[in-house]
Amino acid sequence: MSSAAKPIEELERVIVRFAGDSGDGMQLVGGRFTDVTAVLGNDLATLPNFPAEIRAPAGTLAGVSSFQIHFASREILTPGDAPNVLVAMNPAALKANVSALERGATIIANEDAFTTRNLAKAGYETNPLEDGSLEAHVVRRIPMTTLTARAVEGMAEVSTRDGMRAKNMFALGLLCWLYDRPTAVAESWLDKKFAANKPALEANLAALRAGWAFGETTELIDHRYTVATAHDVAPGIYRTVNGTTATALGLVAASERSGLSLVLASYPITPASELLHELARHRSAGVRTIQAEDEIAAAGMALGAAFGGALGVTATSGPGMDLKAETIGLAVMLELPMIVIDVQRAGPSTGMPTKTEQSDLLMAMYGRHGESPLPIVCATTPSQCFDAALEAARIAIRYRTPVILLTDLFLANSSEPWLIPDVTKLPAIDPQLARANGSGTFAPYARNADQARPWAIPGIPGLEHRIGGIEKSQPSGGISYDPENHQLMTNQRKAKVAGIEVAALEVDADPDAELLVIGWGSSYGTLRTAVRRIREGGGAIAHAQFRNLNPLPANTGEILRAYPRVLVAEMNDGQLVKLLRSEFLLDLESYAVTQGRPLLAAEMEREMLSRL
Amino acid sequence: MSSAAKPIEELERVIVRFAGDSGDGMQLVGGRFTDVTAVLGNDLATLPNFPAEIRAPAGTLAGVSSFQIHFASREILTPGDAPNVLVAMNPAALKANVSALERGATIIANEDAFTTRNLAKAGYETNPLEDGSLEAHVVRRIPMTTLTARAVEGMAEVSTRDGMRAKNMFALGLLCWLYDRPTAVAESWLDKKFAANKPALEANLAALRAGWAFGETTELIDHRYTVATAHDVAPGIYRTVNGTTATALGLVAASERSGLSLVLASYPITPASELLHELARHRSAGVRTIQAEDEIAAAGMALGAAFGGALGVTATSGPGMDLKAETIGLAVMLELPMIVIDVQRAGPSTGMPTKTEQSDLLMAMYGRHGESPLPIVCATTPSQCFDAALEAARIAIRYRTPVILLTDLFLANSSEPWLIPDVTKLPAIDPQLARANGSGTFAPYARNADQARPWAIPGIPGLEHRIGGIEKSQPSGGISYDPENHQLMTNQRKAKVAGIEVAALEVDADPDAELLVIGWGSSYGTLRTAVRRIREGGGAIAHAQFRNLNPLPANTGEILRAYPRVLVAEMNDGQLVKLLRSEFLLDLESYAVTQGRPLLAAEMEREMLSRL
Amino acid sequence: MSASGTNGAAKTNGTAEPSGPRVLTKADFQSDAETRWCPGCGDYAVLAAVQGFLPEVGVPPERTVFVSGIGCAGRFSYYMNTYGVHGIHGRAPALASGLAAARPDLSVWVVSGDGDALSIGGNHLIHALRRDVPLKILLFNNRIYGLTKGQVSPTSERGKVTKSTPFGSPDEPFNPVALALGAGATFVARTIDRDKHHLPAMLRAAVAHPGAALIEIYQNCPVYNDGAFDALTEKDTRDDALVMLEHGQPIRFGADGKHGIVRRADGDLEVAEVADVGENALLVHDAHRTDPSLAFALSQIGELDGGATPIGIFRQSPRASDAAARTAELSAARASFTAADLAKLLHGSNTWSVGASGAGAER
Amino acid sequence: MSASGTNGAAKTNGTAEPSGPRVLTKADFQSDAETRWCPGCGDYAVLAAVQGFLPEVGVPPERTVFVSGIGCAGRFSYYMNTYGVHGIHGRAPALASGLAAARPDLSVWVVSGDGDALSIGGNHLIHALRRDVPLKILLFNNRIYGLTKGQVSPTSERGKVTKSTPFGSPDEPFNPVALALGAGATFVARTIDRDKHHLPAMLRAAVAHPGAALIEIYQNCPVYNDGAFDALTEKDTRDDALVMLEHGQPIRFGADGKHGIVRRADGDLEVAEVADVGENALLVHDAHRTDPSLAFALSQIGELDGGATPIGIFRQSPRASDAAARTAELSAARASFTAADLAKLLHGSNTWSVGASGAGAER
Ligand SMILES: Cc1ncc(C[n+]2csc(CCOP(=O)(O)OP(=O)(O)O)c2C)c(N)n1
Ligand SMILES: Cc1ncc(C[n+]2csc(CCOP(=O)(O)OP(=O)(O)O)c2C)c(N)n1
Ligand code: SF4
Ligand code: SF4
Ligand SMILES: [Mg+2]
Ligand SMILES: [Mg+2]
Repeated sequence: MSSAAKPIEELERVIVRFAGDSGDGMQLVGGRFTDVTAVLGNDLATLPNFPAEIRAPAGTLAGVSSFQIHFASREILTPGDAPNVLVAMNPAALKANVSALERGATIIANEDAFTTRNLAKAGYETNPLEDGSLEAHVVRRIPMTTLTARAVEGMAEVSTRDGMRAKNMFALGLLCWLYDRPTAVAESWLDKKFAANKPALEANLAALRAGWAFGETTELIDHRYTVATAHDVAPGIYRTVNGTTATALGLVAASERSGLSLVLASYPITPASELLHELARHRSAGVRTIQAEDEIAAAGMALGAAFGGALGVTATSGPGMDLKAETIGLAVMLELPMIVIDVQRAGPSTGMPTKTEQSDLLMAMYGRHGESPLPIVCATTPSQCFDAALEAARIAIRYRTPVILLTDLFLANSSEPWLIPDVTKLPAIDPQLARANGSGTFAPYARNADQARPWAIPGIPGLEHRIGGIEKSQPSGGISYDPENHQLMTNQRKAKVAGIEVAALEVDADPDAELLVIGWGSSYGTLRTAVRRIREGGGAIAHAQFRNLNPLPANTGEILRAYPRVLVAEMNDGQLVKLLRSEFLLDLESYAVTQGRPLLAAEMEREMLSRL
Repeated sequence: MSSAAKPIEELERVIVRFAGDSGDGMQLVGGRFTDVTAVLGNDLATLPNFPAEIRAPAGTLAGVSSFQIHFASREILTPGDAPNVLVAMNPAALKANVSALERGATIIANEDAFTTRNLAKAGYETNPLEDGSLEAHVVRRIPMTTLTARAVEGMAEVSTRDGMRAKNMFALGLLCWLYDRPTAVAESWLDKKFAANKPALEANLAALRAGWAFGETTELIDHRYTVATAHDVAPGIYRTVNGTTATALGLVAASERSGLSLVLASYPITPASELLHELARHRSAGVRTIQAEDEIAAAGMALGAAFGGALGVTATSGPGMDLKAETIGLAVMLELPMIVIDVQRAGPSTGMPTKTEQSDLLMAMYGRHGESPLPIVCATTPSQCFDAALEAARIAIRYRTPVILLTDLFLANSSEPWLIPDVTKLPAIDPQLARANGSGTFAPYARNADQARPWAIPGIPGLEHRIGGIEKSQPSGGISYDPENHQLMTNQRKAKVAGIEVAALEVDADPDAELLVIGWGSSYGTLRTAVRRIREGGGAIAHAQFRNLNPLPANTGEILRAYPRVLVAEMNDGQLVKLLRSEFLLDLESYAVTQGRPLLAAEMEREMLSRL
Repeated sequence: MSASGTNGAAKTNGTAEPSGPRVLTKADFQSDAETRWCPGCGDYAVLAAVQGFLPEVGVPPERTVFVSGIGCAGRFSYYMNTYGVHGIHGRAPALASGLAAARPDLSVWVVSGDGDALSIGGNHLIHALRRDVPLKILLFNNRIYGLTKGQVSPTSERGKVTKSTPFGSPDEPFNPVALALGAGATFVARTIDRDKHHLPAMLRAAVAHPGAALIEIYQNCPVYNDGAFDALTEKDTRDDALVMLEHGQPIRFGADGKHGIVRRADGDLEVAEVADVGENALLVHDAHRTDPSLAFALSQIGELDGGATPIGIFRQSPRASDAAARTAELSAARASFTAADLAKLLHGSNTWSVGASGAGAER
Repeated sequence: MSASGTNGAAKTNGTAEPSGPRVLTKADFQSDAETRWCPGCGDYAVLAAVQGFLPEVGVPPERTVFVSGIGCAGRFSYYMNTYGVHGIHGRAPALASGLAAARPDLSVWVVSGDGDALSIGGNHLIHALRRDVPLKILLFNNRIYGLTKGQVSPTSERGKVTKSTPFGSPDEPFNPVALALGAGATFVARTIDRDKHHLPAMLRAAVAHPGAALIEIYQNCPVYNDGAFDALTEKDTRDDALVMLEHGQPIRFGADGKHGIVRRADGDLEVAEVADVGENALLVHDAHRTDPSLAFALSQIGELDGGATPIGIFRQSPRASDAAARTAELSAARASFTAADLAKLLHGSNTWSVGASGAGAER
């Protein structure tokens, strides 16, 4: 396929959102468009949005599925706020997404789907393509269904159904043409996917090419765009990953680096289930996954595995965290390594399971009875989930403690390019397992300089010992109800966590900045983008993002005190700000949103501006 | 029994501790001594201390059980720090308790029990009654076993075993004589208790009288003491209650006052089990108790009962709270009344189940995923548990919300006199159940001025409705994933709790006080006692005790800001102080102890003094 | 994207109290919430069957409560125009037990899935059965996790490839009927979503049962486990695959009733050809026995040979119980409990009074 | 009051690795923690039996792990000089399952009480049995909550007066053997704390079983439920009350074996007089059947007539399983997983490289 004669305009960045019915294959189109964009060397970020229902009635609002991709010739950090182009495969997709568009955005609508029946299902009284309600936008009406049908017409073995299903490939072909991206990667993906189903392969390829060809020939669209390779990107080998995959790979890497085997025990829950699915496939890395009967059992299994010398991991989302609390408390008492991953979603209770939020921080800190401190790590971007998982493992193993790793639904589902690390340069994690000492006594609660106790795993004669959830005397580990000992152990458990070495908080600051914006976890990209825009507008500002939430980096207080105004932005009701206020007694400002969605760059830019 | 000729000295207050083996009946003796003291009109406070083991080997340290009573002719507030008299029924009892004594305290030892074998079991190498190690104390060696045996000798049907077991009554008789208290109430208690077992009754009465007579005749003890009726006590009818009984009665009172039936679903756990035991007996008040299969079920049952229009209550201790978290979150979402009682014990994990602590406050605040605020009430003294339970019910019912009531092991087990309230003056609680409105629509999430929603209980045609843990639109209650609606509901749930009317914080302040001491819950008595001592010593000081922890009383900030120094004292690692610092940005000082024991008046006096 | 519904809001009939004898119809039990299951989901058939059946019971919507767990099946409660609670995952039996204890006057139903009832909620289920709480429990068994998009469930067959078991499930499934019998259930039945006659018959029997009644409903999930029960429903196989249990009847199935169940010499049950063993050798079903052993043995048919699966009532043996009497007694006690009684209770057995002067303690 | 022990500390033998074939003794399994049960508690006898039996298995203490729950029984792990975890209430099977998955080389035991295993921990127990996790599970059934001082348990008999049921328990108890069989347990036995011969025999059989083995141990709690099993242990009653199940043997009991168990015409089991029915009519016990129905029927004896209670192995029917193979495969995979493999994994299937200039994307 060669590009045609229409003029090509160069853009710095573009946001495209594909939207259709759950059955329309929008996630698939989005994924393929991501592939072709990634190999072009654009920076990119993507965000899928699934319907809450499994399969809501076709054509309804509840059934709309979408996929947004933001790609650019310079570093970008979020999937973008407002799409430049919305591909709407049916009226419901249009209705559910049109409010996200700014004036002047383009809508590419599959006009075949705008039937009276579909309009009614979407709750439209008149056809928006015709009633003038979209006049703020550039609307391209394209009969994709018909054109796809025509493309596969006459193909011997292609069923009408296969033909119809291929209309998403038509859209892909058209968008590839529009943004000047060769379809080779998508084609070879189709080759693999439909290796066993030639007719489907043919239909899809035909549709893809038809979409491209339509772009070249149609008079509806008169010019194309291109986005050049990103040049501010570090050299190396890249792939795209979403947060789920990156977390999984980080855990496997921790297993390899530490020499421990990885045991993940989990109970399905949206959006954490995907991690179970992903790790279950890594049989060749010796990963053991167990779908436990519930979250309590999952935590217990991870902890039992840790007692046996494995890297014990359990992953869940909010409601499951509630259930694991008692076992996490036991892990605090046993002082064994264990990783608890909370892929946060919008709460409370069942809440909005398919929406994102950062509202489990205080639960991670305090969600267990008694004084039971533990380290908390969070991930800032989809690919950084890899590092965060490694960091959680490092802390858990070195300090013999359960660690809570906070990610969220947005990170889990969102993708970005990832500079694949050189594995030989990843830090080794020495588990320093206890060895037989021949001395005749073994004290399971003797502490080292890190305040950590020995990890003595079954199999070693001479190290037999019993531990449990009752307060124990130091260093023998025997049951103790002694008041002073309880005070000592309480202090030591606290000191151990407080003394964990974590990286200093980095500030990205203009020299004369008066406002510091603080975030944690997945708001990283949004905040950096907003900060960049402020700077582009000539403003001076500082930004810092927490990756370690307990303990906080040692320089936190110093940094907070260095700015007259500090704004803490969170996707919750102000949880980090509570911790920071209590710790540093500073009148920090809070911008806290609970709308089940990521913060938006424009919104944060506005908030920052209003405080400059 | 008439009192003899020995001189009687008047004291203002006395602390007696009875200590013996678990099998020695020390709790029983303590209880009876409390009865005879209460009817004399002394103010009093008691504290039992049970061994952690069910029945550790007789004679060992682990098997020691004790009961302390503090009684006085003026208001007292704690069971006292250091006993004036220790009754030690065996060497282990002496060893386990002697360190609590100050110089000059009296030890009344059952010398018969100081056999070589018992000494060895207690870990004594030499007999402390003889080796001079007790010379700081006044030691009275009394062969109680022999004297009891002699008293029951020849009683036809009394077995040796019954005789031996009665030696605790000998001790009681002796102490009654020593402190000049008529034994009538104890005798009638024995009458009732042993109505069906005449020989045991006779043996016990004989031992009791023998103890008294021994006092009258022995040359070992040459004078007696008396403690006059307390005069600073409000008039009225009194009984003694411990926190468990007071809580139970408060719940029954709330049931009567509200017209709702009381359903307690609970799973046994020390020290909360007693509340289940206690309420299970109140069949005549229509109380339904269910021993659930676990704490999760217990919470679910209480909530299910609440949906049905009952006053649903569940009670537990730390580990059980962890397990109830998810259900409590559901209750937050359903906005139904429910009372969750946490009788705190020393954590984390299994911790020290028979020791007290206040370390579940932050869990009560934040121990659930998502933004799920709820009111927290705490009890300050054993008898005040009655009011606290009523307060929890009032808030739960009026505001349609789960309420966490924090008590602790110390409150649960400790007793004090209680001025029985006039039931007709207890405030009525109108549940304002929704009534059929005939309008054809019922909106389960329409809110009233309190931001509370209607409580529509099954049985009323026209009010059929479905509610659940998924975010719901206001006011219809339908499932909603709408971002703005989620924000609205989050805000409203927060505003509802924040807007709960609670009594102002009272300060007991000297006009020129510079130091404010703040406590919450069961440290009330200790802090007031210490404050009183400071005042007696001429110091100026202020004290306030929280009964409502969420929301905090409206005047909290004002009060905190009124003092240059504020000390927050807690039996934890500083939990309330974290909340207050975060809320008010004041550099409050913290005195936080985790030793599984109540704060002591002397210790607090020292802390206060050091800050004056 | 946002969506909002009106599931929680009540559809009311305008009048607060019905006048005269009320004739209930299916519509009385249909809420106006839009059903949100996938097209073709077996849940629709069960919903229709339950809504169609309930008028016959005569308990009006306002005295009926559906308590459900989380899962596709858990959505059920939204679609019933009764009182309803959509609880949390696995806990519906606990919520319902509390409700039933507080309100013995209500008809309380539990709706749960195979994951909800048997994985996370297994403990509550077996305890509700043991206690014989008067709940009617509908267990929608599609042998898969539907709502979370296709993981293995405790009823998934061994070797099953799902998202969470890409190399096949290593575990033996539960047999829900056997588990319930092991827990002491007094009423256990099995039926199929699509069977418009059999399903209501099971509901009818469950309602007539005074204690806990568990109905396992084989339910097709066309999205994640399509055709799991096809053998039992498809024309060409069902005759040989489906064994209909009827109390008092010899157990016979297949075209022209050519197969039957007989007791082997060693006491175990097995499928035999009637032609071989003779009609008289056939086992006569007896759901009413106190001893659950026969019901248990029948539950093993199908599990072991894979060929034939019984549906119907395995056990229906009410347990003598004083629960109703206890409940009635408590309700009466509560109703007659006055402020004066409260005062007496507060006083307990040991009081003393302090005069206005603070002196003069007396008993 | 304070107390501190040394339960957690290891008693070691001074030498790190034994040289030559090691002869294990009872002492090798005794920790030096002071036992803290009440005098006369049945737990002592079980402890002694287990410690006495283990040397015979040949697995040394360092490869043996006892995982226990909370309760008096839960203290067990402190007294064994093996590796041990005293977990949280009800969760021992979960901890142990994780351990067994991670470390198939260990011998993992679970110790639990009737409340721990059947009330709060019921779900984990039935799932461990369903999954046939290779755990040896000792269920100390004293029909009461010991550690929390005397509340009703799920095995307490109906009407039992306890602290939490002052007017008698309203609930039917679980039959642990029946529950386990309902859950699909492959090995289920029952024995008695005091029986010095029978208890080790059950342990022996459990150890020989490849999957999950549940042993219900009737255990006397002299403090809160004294004499619960006296009928089975006291001289004057035990002959008529105790039915000893032995695989392959006719089931016969009573003085001179005068009673026996027979199958009634309707298939149910019942106790009969041998004199009346003749020796040949006696049921021959068969613990090895794939079909658990006979075992289940036997579990109902005693429950129904109260007169005679079987002890012994109800079921011992190993299930074919690829679990061990899967586990071995994973262990081998992990052992051979190198940094290079990790690098390959990180790369996945779709990469592109960015040159030093940032340009030149290629695939
Ligand atoms: C505590 C908790 N854990 C996990 C989940 C996620 N979850 C929702 S439904 C479900 C299982 C659904 O399977 P099933 O019960 O068989 O119902 P179905 O969807 O098949 O009808 C799970 C694991 C949850 N909501 N809460
Ligand atoms: C989560 C939790 N709930 C409750 C308890 C309190 N608890 C400790 S042991 C126990 C039950 C003991 O009974 P059982 O399991 O029969 O053991 P036994 O003491 O009789 O050996 C309970 C309820 C606890 N420790 N943790
Ligand atoms: S996923 Fe399956 S069970 Fe759930 S609604 Fe869809 S078809 Fe029904
Ligand atoms: S309470 Fe019972 S079970 Fe517990 S140690 Fe004492 S006798 Fe044994
Ligand atoms: Mg299912
Ligand atoms: Mg027990």
